[in-house]
Amino acid sequence: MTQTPGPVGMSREQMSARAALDIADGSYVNLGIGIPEMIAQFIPEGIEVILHTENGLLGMGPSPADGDGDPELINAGKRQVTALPGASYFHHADSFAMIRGGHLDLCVLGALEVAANGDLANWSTGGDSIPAVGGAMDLVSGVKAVYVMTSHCTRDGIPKLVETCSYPLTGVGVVNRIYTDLAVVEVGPDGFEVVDLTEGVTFDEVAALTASPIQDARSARVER
Amino acid sequence: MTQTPGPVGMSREQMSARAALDIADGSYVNLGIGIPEMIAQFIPEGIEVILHTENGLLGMGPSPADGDGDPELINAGKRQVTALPGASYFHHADSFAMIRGGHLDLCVLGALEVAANGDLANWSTGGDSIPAVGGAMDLVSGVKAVYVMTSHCTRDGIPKLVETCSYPLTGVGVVNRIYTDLAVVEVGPDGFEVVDLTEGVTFDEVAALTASPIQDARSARVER
Amino acid sequence: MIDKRVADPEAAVGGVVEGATVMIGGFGEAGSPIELIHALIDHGASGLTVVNNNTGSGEVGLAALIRAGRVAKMICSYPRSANSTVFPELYRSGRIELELVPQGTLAERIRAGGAGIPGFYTPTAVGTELVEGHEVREFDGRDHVLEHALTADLALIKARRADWHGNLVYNRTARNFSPLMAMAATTTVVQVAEVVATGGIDPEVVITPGIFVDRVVHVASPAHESDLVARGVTYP
Amino acid sequence: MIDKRVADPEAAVGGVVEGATVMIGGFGEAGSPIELIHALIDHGASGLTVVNNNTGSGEVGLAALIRAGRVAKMICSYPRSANSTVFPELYRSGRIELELVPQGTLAERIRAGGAGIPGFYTPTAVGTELVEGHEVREFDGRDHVLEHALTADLALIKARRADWHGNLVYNRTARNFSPLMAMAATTTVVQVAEVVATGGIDPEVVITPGIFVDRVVHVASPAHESDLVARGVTYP
Repeated sequence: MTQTPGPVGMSREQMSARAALDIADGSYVNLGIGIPEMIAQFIPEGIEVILHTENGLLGMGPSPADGDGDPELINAGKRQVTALPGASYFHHADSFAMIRGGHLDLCVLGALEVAANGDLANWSTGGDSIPAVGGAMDLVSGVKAVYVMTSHCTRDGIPKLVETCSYPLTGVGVVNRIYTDLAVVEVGPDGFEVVDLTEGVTFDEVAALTASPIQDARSARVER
Repeated sequence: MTQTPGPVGMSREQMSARAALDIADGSYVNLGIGIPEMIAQFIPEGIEVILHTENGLLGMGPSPADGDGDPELINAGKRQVTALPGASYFHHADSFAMIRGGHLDLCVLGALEVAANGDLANWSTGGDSIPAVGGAMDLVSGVKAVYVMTSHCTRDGIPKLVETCSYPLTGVGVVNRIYTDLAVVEVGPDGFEVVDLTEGVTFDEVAALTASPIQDARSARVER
Repeated sequence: MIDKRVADPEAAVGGVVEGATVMIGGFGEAGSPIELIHALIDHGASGLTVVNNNTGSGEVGLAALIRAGRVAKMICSYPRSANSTVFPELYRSGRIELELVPQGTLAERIRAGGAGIPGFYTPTAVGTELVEGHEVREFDGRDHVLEHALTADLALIKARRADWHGNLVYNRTARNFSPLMAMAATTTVVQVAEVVATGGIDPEVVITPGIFVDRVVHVASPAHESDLVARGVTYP
Repeated sequence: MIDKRVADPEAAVGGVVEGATVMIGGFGEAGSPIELIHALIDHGASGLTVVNNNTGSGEVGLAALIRAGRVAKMICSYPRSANSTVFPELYRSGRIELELVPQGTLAERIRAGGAGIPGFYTPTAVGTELVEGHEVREFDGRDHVLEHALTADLALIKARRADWHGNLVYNRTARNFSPLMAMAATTTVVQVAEVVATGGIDPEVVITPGIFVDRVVHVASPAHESDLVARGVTYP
């Protein structure tokens, strides 16, 4: 594959900080394993967000100081975490009752592909990899709002925002919004809509790197 | 209606004591509201039986001493009780998971009628009474063994052990054994079988007061 | 900062609308949120569908709500009471509807509503008149009936202690249906005898996590229904 | 007197038969009953169907059981591991079967098995290849799939503390699947770091009531899987 030179997008930290800006005070949120976890570090001062981890903890805090961890206090990515004041532990059926029952306000997940109708593929690249799904299908079917955080294209420059997913689906029509290194994209009734652009990136550049029609909907949005 | 003079049966206390003899050590048991509750007082020394009450307590103890009660520590009959060492509280879904999931060894319930195939009617006399079922249908469908404790006949001398129930059913083919004032009756594959008689009562007397064929199966039973 | 406390029961029940479905915690008087029910009576909403195991006692709490004519339909397992004629009289005269549900099925339907499970199969009540018309399906050679989830607009419950996040612990058998109803209602209101700062409840012993709770109101000395009934109190 | 204590892990796993279905608690290493799994390896039963969220790490615990060839089939949500090649190698060579289940559906199927609910409908995974062939049914205008209960012959779980009746409390996120598995298995065996006399656990904080527990074994200082893996330990 050839590397296509493209616009310079945000770093993972910048993407996380950008996504963190849109999380409402008092929200109950599940952050997916990997880059979405990073959002927790960028919640603005004065905003209280309660983090849920599907392995049985509400009120998840940051990683413990070295040597202070408990191998039985971990997050869904199996990394050691802490519990904040107001936390609670519960078993898996209760944890997924929160998810499936629509009690969580938001989850942010990674993606292999997102389609213009909101289909998400993020659990399997097919082929002979070992299939593993975890809680992703539960999250996308149950949480009130599903955001995706992902690079706009693969390392090989292939667009991840597509007309139809080619990888096995995680959920059908489930994604509400996508935070990429280049733009913030809503999944609207007519497909992708850019609602915010990374500084220095143009709408046309984003459109060129999106494998489905995309609208410029920035006018509908208050400038920040 | 006319009162038929009949054999002299056991008192409620005697019936309770008789039923208590057959409860295995270490059993988890639900005793129905009313007379079956009385069984708890007659569990023989050295036998530990854990009582379940469907409103959320395992390890139920006797009524509290006067003035020691808590109106929020009650049994299914809404009477104040106590909690023994080793007790646990839980919500209704967990309580009925114990029942429906087959975790209780035994329940003992009252009856309006029991049919020869094990059908039980104990929740409604039909007509214009206010219908109320409580947990009876859950208990008979889920508990491993369902015993009934009842007078052999109504106050008017009408047999309660019948060919087919005339009252609305609580459960179909659910009763395993019946403790009456006159006899202990198993519900076998071919219908009722007397396995024990109250002292001074004859098999023929019991058969005459049973509105369905009944076998004498006492020989199959070890004398006590 | 998350703080779900509201000033009083009146504020706690604000916003309930005509014809709403209201789940009310409690088994008999254990766990019955009397002060919240009385606030609901004062509020005035009618045409309610109420989910509770029973129909109240005397002329306070749930029985008073029914007596005030606010309840169009009860969903419960045991509408009889040794000391209340409120429900029976309305029922016999056809002025209140009853959906009678076996107690365990009622609990499981509420849990299902809170857990995003729209329907499930149960062996309970198969072959009885309570499940006439229900779909019957065989699993492992045994008949089961299909039951549907129950949800509500509002849940009124009572707990022993809450923190500002709405984490709850209960008192003994007053727990009963309340943790399930908290999950199944759009808005869950809890009255508690004690409010502690967030962090004041051990995360290992929380029974209802705050995510299921919307409003917390402090009722320091809740009435006991049996006391009120014994003293002949009626509400309002 | 009820006393469910047994002498050691060997006694605790006694009676498991060839081809049994075994639920094993834990999410990653949190709550993994390593000493019981090692006793199961020593016991020798094979052809097992194992239910666990994962497939273990390194060559201890669940990964060691799989590596020893005892597991015919895994039912789990996430069989990949950053530090184990045991499952992938057997899977790629067709020597172990995999039933991949979304994590929440897995939890709910186990709970259903314990609660006497043979089947339920869920929106999870609708339209994905994981539910191909499942019955689809619409509730409130949305598609749902039918899922079936999971039960087991044996559950091996780990808790923090037990009394002689088998009442259990857990440690933080080590709780995960264990309370559900305790309900769903014919025989439930728990290893605990601490055993107290009956009455030594507050009835309000019991997570798994003793009715769901058959055998309690004291393992005072359970190994941590990550420690064993870091030290390159293999079992046996």
